[in-house]
Amino acid sequence: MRRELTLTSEPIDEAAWLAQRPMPAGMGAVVCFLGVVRDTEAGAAIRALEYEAFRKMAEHQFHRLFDEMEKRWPIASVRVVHRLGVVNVSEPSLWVEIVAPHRGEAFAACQWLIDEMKRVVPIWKRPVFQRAGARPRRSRRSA
Amino acid sequence: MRRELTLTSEPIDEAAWLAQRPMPAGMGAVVCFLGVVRDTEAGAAIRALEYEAFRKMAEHQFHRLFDEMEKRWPIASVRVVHRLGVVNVSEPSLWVEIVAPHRGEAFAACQWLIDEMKRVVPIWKRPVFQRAGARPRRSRRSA
Amino acid sequence: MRVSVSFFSYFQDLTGCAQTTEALAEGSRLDDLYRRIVGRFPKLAPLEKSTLLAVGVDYQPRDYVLRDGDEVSLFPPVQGG
Amino acid sequence: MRVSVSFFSYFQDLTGCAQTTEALAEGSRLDDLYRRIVGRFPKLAPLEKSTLLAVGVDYQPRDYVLRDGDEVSLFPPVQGG
Repeated sequence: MRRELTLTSEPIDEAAWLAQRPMPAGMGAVVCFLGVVRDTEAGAAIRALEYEAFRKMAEHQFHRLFDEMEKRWPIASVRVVHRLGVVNVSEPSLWVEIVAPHRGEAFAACQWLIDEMKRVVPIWKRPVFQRAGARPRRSRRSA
Repeated sequence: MRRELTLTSEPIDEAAWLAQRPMPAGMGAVVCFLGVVRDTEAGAAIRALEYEAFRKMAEHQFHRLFDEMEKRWPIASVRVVHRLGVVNVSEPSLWVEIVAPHRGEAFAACQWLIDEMKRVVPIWKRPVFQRAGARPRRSRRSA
Repeated sequence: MRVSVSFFSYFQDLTGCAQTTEALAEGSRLDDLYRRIVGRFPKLAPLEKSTLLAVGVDYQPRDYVLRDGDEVSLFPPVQGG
Repeated sequence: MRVSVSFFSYFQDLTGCAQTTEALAEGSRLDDLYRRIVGRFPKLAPLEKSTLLAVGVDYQPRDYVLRDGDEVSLFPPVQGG
């Protein structure tokens, strides 16, 4: 299984990732997920989310999940991009792509990975509000 | 719910579709599925699949499914592209995209739509084998 | 009354045609038409259980009452995607 | 022995620091360290049930036996995606 993990403060360029997709012969299904910053958080209007990671552990935990995926499903490729730092409303914060022989395993693996990520990968977010003066705090340990 | 259905004999240009994605405020999840022609069909090596549709009914059935999706989930946009005619191995034959507030409904709707499509939308495929002389038969009623 | 009957996918190979017409008595049901078609194209008979029947652009049950000019379609299980 | 302790996300706000160190008796467990930390930073106490504890890059249970130089991290539930 090919695996590629990118934790980045740069915008996610979906088209660029798509152009580099590994697509081995015999693969019949690609499932992509894009998580986009919504304009409200717990009912309040926000301007952005600021993501912070414990990067070394986040990378390790993602690779543990990839190991587990590889055992569970016949996946050819998994690629994950997660934004860190400030991500504005309507921008993607997460991009996940699974390439597999059939759609059943591609959907199952993609959903499983996102669910598990939200359980174990040490990344946190805090809302950046629209009010003047409520500038994002500079994270002491971000990216 | 925005809906866009394209039955086409042209290659699916994922990047072009992606560039035109409708992304209303408040939407947090995009799920894309790409169905790709595999290099074997029932164990035999193939060169391509030839897709045939009863186009008028296929369009109607897709829109019935879109109606049902709209009742079941708070989806902002569904876009479907299905190839007709000859689709070579490793080329996509189907592209589906769902835009929704949360990932749960986006994944559920995307999988439901594909499952239902394979049950009711009148599109058929036949393998195009690699042997010389086994050229695809010209469908009498293909799109 | 007359109805048209279209075949799709390998049903065209089995019948040797894409479309035909049938004359039926008023009040005939879709199943009456199906029996007539299977009589004309016996190769369809073994596929009865998996055969899909539509009138216009909608699937219809076997007891659907046909009307003059209905466009009926017969085809094998669909395989899109 | 000495271990380092890092805080992430709003645990940094509650403790007022990103990192500290603790001196512990040999054979101390992760829970012993946690009690010591909560003693120093009482604002963490109400969050005990949701607090996640890692040593190095792996989660560990409360009875994990610490070693000199271990890098311990405390943080609230993760929220990626």
